[in-house]
Amino acid sequence: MSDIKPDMSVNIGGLQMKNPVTVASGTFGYGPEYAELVDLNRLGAITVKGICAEPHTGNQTPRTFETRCGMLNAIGLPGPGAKGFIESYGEFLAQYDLPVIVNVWGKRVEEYGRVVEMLSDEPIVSAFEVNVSCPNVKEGGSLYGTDTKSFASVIETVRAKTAKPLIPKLAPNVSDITLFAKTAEDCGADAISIMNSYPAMAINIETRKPELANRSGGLSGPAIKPIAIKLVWEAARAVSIPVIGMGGISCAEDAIEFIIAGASAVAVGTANFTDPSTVIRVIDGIEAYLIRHDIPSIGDLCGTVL
Amino acid sequence: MSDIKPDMSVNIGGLQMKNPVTVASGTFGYGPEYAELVDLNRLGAITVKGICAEPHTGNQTPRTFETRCGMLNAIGLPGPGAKGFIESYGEFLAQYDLPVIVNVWGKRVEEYGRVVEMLSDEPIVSAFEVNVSCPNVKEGGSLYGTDTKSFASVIETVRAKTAKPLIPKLAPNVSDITLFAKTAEDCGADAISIMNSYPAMAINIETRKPELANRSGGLSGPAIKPIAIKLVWEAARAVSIPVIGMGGISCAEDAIEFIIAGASAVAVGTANFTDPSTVIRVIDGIEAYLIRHDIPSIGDLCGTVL
Amino acid sequence: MTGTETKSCFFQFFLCVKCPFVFRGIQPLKQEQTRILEHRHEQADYWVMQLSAPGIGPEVRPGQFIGLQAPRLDNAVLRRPFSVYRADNESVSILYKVVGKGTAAINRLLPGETIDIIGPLGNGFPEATPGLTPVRIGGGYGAAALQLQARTLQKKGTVFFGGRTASDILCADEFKALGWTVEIATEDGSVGSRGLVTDTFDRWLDERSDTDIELFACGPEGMLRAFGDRAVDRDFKAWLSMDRHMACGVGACLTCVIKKNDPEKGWQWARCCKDGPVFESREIAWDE
Amino acid sequence: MTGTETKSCFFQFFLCVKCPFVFRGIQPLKQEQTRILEHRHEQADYWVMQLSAPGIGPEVRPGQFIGLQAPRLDNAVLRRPFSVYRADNESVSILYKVVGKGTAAINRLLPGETIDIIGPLGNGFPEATPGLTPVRIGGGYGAAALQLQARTLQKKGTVFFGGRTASDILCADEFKALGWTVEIATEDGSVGSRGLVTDTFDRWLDERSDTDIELFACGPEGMLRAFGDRAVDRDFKAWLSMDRHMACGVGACLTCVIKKNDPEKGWQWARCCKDGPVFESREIAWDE
Ligand SMILES: Cc1cc2nc3c(=O)[nH]c(=O)nc-3n(C[C@H](O)[C@H](O)[C@H](O)COP(=O)(O)OP(=O)(O)OC[C@H]3O[C@@H](n4cnc5c(N)ncnc54)[C@H](O)[C@@H]3O)c2cc1C
Ligand SMILES: Cc1cc2nc3c(=O)[nH]c(=O)nc-3n(C[C@H](O)[C@H](O)[C@H](O)COP(=O)(O)OP(=O)(O)OC[C@H]3O[C@@H](n4cnc5c(N)ncnc54)[C@H](O)[C@@H]3O)c2cc1C
Ligand SMILES: Cc1cc2nc3c(=O)[nH]c(=O)nc-3n(C[C@H](O)[C@H](O)[C@H](O)COP(=O)(O)O)c2cc1C
Ligand SMILES: Cc1cc2nc3c(=O)[nH]c(=O)nc-3n(C[C@H](O)[C@H](O)[C@H](O)COP(=O)(O)O)c2cc1C
Ligand code: FES
Ligand code: FES
Repeated sequence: MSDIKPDMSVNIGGLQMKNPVTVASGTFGYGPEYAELVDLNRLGAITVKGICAEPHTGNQTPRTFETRCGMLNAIGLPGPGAKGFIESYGEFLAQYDLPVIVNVWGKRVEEYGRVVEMLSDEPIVSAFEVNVSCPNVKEGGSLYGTDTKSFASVIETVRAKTAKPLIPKLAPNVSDITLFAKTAEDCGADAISIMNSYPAMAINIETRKPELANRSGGLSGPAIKPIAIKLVWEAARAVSIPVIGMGGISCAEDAIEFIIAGASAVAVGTANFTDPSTVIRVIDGIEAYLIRHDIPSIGDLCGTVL
Repeated sequence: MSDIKPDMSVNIGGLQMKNPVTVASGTFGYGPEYAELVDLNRLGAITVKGICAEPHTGNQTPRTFETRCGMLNAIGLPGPGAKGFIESYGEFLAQYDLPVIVNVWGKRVEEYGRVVEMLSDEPIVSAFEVNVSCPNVKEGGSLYGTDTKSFASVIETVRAKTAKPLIPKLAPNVSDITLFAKTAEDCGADAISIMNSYPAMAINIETRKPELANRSGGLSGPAIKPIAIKLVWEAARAVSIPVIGMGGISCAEDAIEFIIAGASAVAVGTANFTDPSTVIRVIDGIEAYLIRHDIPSIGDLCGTVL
Repeated sequence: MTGTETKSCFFQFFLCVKCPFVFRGIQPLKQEQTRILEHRHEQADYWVMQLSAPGIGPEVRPGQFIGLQAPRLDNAVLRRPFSVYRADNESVSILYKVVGKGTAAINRLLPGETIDIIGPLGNGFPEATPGLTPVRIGGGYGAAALQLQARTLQKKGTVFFGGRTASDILCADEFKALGWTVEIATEDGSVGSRGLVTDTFDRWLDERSDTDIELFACGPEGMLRAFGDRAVDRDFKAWLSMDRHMACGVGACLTCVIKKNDPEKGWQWARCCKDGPVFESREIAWDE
Repeated sequence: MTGTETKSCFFQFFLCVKCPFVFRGIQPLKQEQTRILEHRHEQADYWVMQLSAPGIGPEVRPGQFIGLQAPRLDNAVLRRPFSVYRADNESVSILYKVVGKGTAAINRLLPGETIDIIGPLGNGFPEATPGLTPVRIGGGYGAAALQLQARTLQKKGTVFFGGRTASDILCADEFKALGWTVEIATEDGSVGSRGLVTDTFDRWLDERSDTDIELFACGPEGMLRAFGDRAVDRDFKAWLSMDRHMACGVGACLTCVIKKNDPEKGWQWARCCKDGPVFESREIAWDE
């Protein structure tokens, strides 16, 4: 065991983070929501709820449903739009020592380009996570994430609009994740993030109605962690850009498992709802693990699975 | 509430079952293993562990690992081969009033043909479930399940070898399950079963070794149920052949959810390990539900999601 | 939101942005490890649980709620929201009904065991308007939030309870002890008058010379809506505490949204957990 | 398998086919809802739990185990295997160590609560051979199965316990009470002689004029293997109770397989749960 503090900082394709832990888009709002419970200055970065160019209302309710060791969501990407986001949250977020990863989406390829264009010059925006994998909007979303051609056209379009770090968020429901990881790399992405929630469904057997107004939704939480670990492991070996891993992380041990599998950084999602202190416990727990195992820097742990 | 017993019988593409409940291949052995705990005559059918033409040793250990609300397995399809199966279990199974669904697999297309050919005339064999989706054997398995051309060639090959009900078991890790469901129907399959365990992985963070000798395995159990429900729902609407639904069923309510989603029959897998009485509770619970809701026959419930 | 307006915005998202405590005054949200001090049966499926909570207890305003993590329920990922039934400098209590797996797990806990809670959540009820006659409408566990609010008032009023049967009527004695008039209606007539609480209320209102009343209600949505309609028809204010499925409880996930009337767009979403759970009846765009 | 051979087969799969009870005699497997009769601390992380089990208790043979479903652990799908430590007409007991989430959940249970078990599982130890001196080797919870077996014997023998430290040595007093000679070795010397139990055993064996002994062992794999090697070298029989991760416990899932020597193929798999857990040392094809 060493006395020196390990180096927790990571650089995710140009995005400098003081530690490898962010929050998963859509589970932490835009910043203020958890600010009274979580010291935002401790986070490696914040990833905000998905934003598209214009304001969007999202799906009808019910929007979430708890399953065994997981939950379904079909929020449907409501949001204030690019302009509304900056107006409403820009000043708030600027108060913190906190890189902001903006999760963006669009209904058509051009809309992806538009939202990135609108936000690229905003000083508060540190990086873009490109959501091509939302299972809950009929338009685009899921197609862009499961067809390499459409996927490439989205990434190329947004790449042309910004020099900031670009992080496509891959869809999990594909037979071969490495194809999408490589396509992202080839189209100039700086990193990739894996995974979005998995297309899923629950039906109330008394009413025979789906539990979500949108009928189906995305499964997240501890239930899916072993799926996410496998995807991260495969993708990380296929490309040389860094991977942000997520899916069911609820403690430091889970995060470390992702890092050993090949993730350079991780995101805490559903577990914020279970326990808002998760993200801080994950940061502290990773550091304690590095100290206990005499690992000088988090980078030395990444991808070390035997 | 009605006094008459509801009709629980189903016909799965020619396979007549007295109730819609079978067990998932690989979780119930070949029959004798649970025979002291479960009255085999109560089951709608038994689905035995995957068999290929020749004896096979399977993977090294550890072969399973428990995850949150689920488990990983990478058994690797060990088995006695077609001849060994009949020699060892034929007489035992013949004692019961129990249709036998034989789960078959091969490393190459011809091997699928061979095992079906070897078993097709055996009176004990009632139907074939064709496993094109085992995540745990390097050869074939996963490719046949995720590529419609290879998938079609397997189904056509086995179709030519038998007139008995043929039930391809689809892989879950595809972007569009309906393509595979339709291909199965087009190639003459009598039914389909959904889903096999989902490719997944777990890593021990102290040893940095994968928890399974095979590195990755298949995720099963309650964790995956919402994924399975969605796949069954989509596939059942796309084809007119019946669907056997499975994935995380651990009580009658789970089974009823699958049936409402579109499954004509269901299989209990991992839950046999949790509680060997599950399959009997599921049968009794479905019947009680039909009585409570005054539904004369199980077929009237199938696919009734609103 | 409950009455205060800053500027119109998309989803009321940035109301709390410049100063996160604008609606909370000085009371920030806290996460607290509490110990069960008391856990007792109230009636039928209803139980009362008191938790040590020196951090949260003193900050609670009536109508606020807490997000409780059901211990031992290892397959649950979501907290359960419960209105605060009692609060003091050292503790908070909830009055809850066992309805599913989370409340069943909570029900198995014994004094001395620990529970993780976050709170106080939501805006709670607005200050009662001086000069108006306080009226309270409660159904089921809705009584919990109402009686906490009644305790803070000097003025006494009338509380109407409605339910299917006697065991759905809670806190009647507590209101009586506070000096309130209690009117009860049950569908099966097992306690109070037989019929709907709206009928009892309508008769009561018809007998009054004025409608200088202010109504606070907490109960099933059908009941809230019926009273909301009366508030519009008869021209008084009705503050309704709305119940929505929640995931985060703090405004982050957009699960619990409710349609609010909007002059421009017809309606817009508000978050029940953060912008509510209490809304004035006119704010709510009821579903068709 | 333990000694009896019917015909050679793939994986020994169909041994029990024609008559499922061939190895069990008249004792079928049962699933039983048991009640905790007693739950007491033994030492360090070890606990003893007695369960009402009139169905399973009378059927148990030493060396068999039960599959226990940890109640309240709602995210677990697998039962946990435990050797039977005591059995009578009304109950079975286990002696267990808290090592992870399942055993921690079991540990929180109180007398009166119910547990679902299946059993008896596995073949247990074979009958002791008359004329041979009984020797028992135990490490950690391995002592549980051994002492149950010792209770069934008229003949007294010598038991060797090994472990890292004093708290790993269990059941020594029980063996003494049965009239056995007890030899203890701990790595830290906190009880018995300091060092490895194999050394103590080797010294003991060297002092004997003959090797007319029969050895039954239950403990960590390294220990079992060391004694298995000695059995081959010094030409006596050693029945080793093997520990493997298990899922079904009944032979259905093929999780728990272990390599057995096979004259034709070099080795073949046997299922630790159904064909074992006890194997004679010569049957086992140890990994390189
Ligand atoms: C602001 C607010 C305050 C509340 N205050 C109280 C209170 O003081 N006392 C009390 O007993 N209950 C209160 N509830 C309801 C309580 O949160 C639910 O009864 C509880 O979450 C159910 O959990 P469960 O796991 O037992 O039920 P589940 O097994 O999850 O579901 C059982 C049933 O409860 C319904 N349900 C599940 N979650 C909710 C939810 N968030 N809101 C309403 N119904 C739900 C389900 O639709 C289902 O019919 C309040 C809810 C809200 C939103
Ligand atoms: C035939 C047999 C008899 C046994 N008899 C006893 C007994 O009498 N007393 C006793 O205390 N224990 C006994 N065990 C071991 C016991 O089953 C495990 O300690 C228990 O399953 C661990 O559960 P857990 O959830 O607490 O651990 P987990 O959280 O699952 O894991 C904690 C640690 O235990 C290990 N472990 C998990 N499952 C097993 C397993 N099946 N076998 C061995 N190690 C495992 C893991 O690798 C890990 O290191 C026996 C095991 C077998 C196979
Ligand atoms: C309520 C909710 C809302 C989400 N919204 C978004 C979103 O707007 N954009 C996005 O890319 N992912 C979204 N996700 C997916 C998460 O960012 C994350 O990829 C997924 O939940 C898996 O991580 P977890 O298991 O830790 O939650 C959302 C997830 C949840 C549960
Ligand atoms: C231990 C184990 C072994 C399995 N073996 C097979 C197999 O041989 N052939 C097959 O098609 N599926 C096999 N499966 C998959 C199951 O049949 C089933 O599709 C899957 O487990 C999902 O159902 P469940 O969640 O109810 O377990 C196996 C699953 C488990 C857990
Ligand atoms: S519950 Fe998450 S926004 Fe209200
Ligand atoms: S644990 Fe299933 S075969 Fe042994």
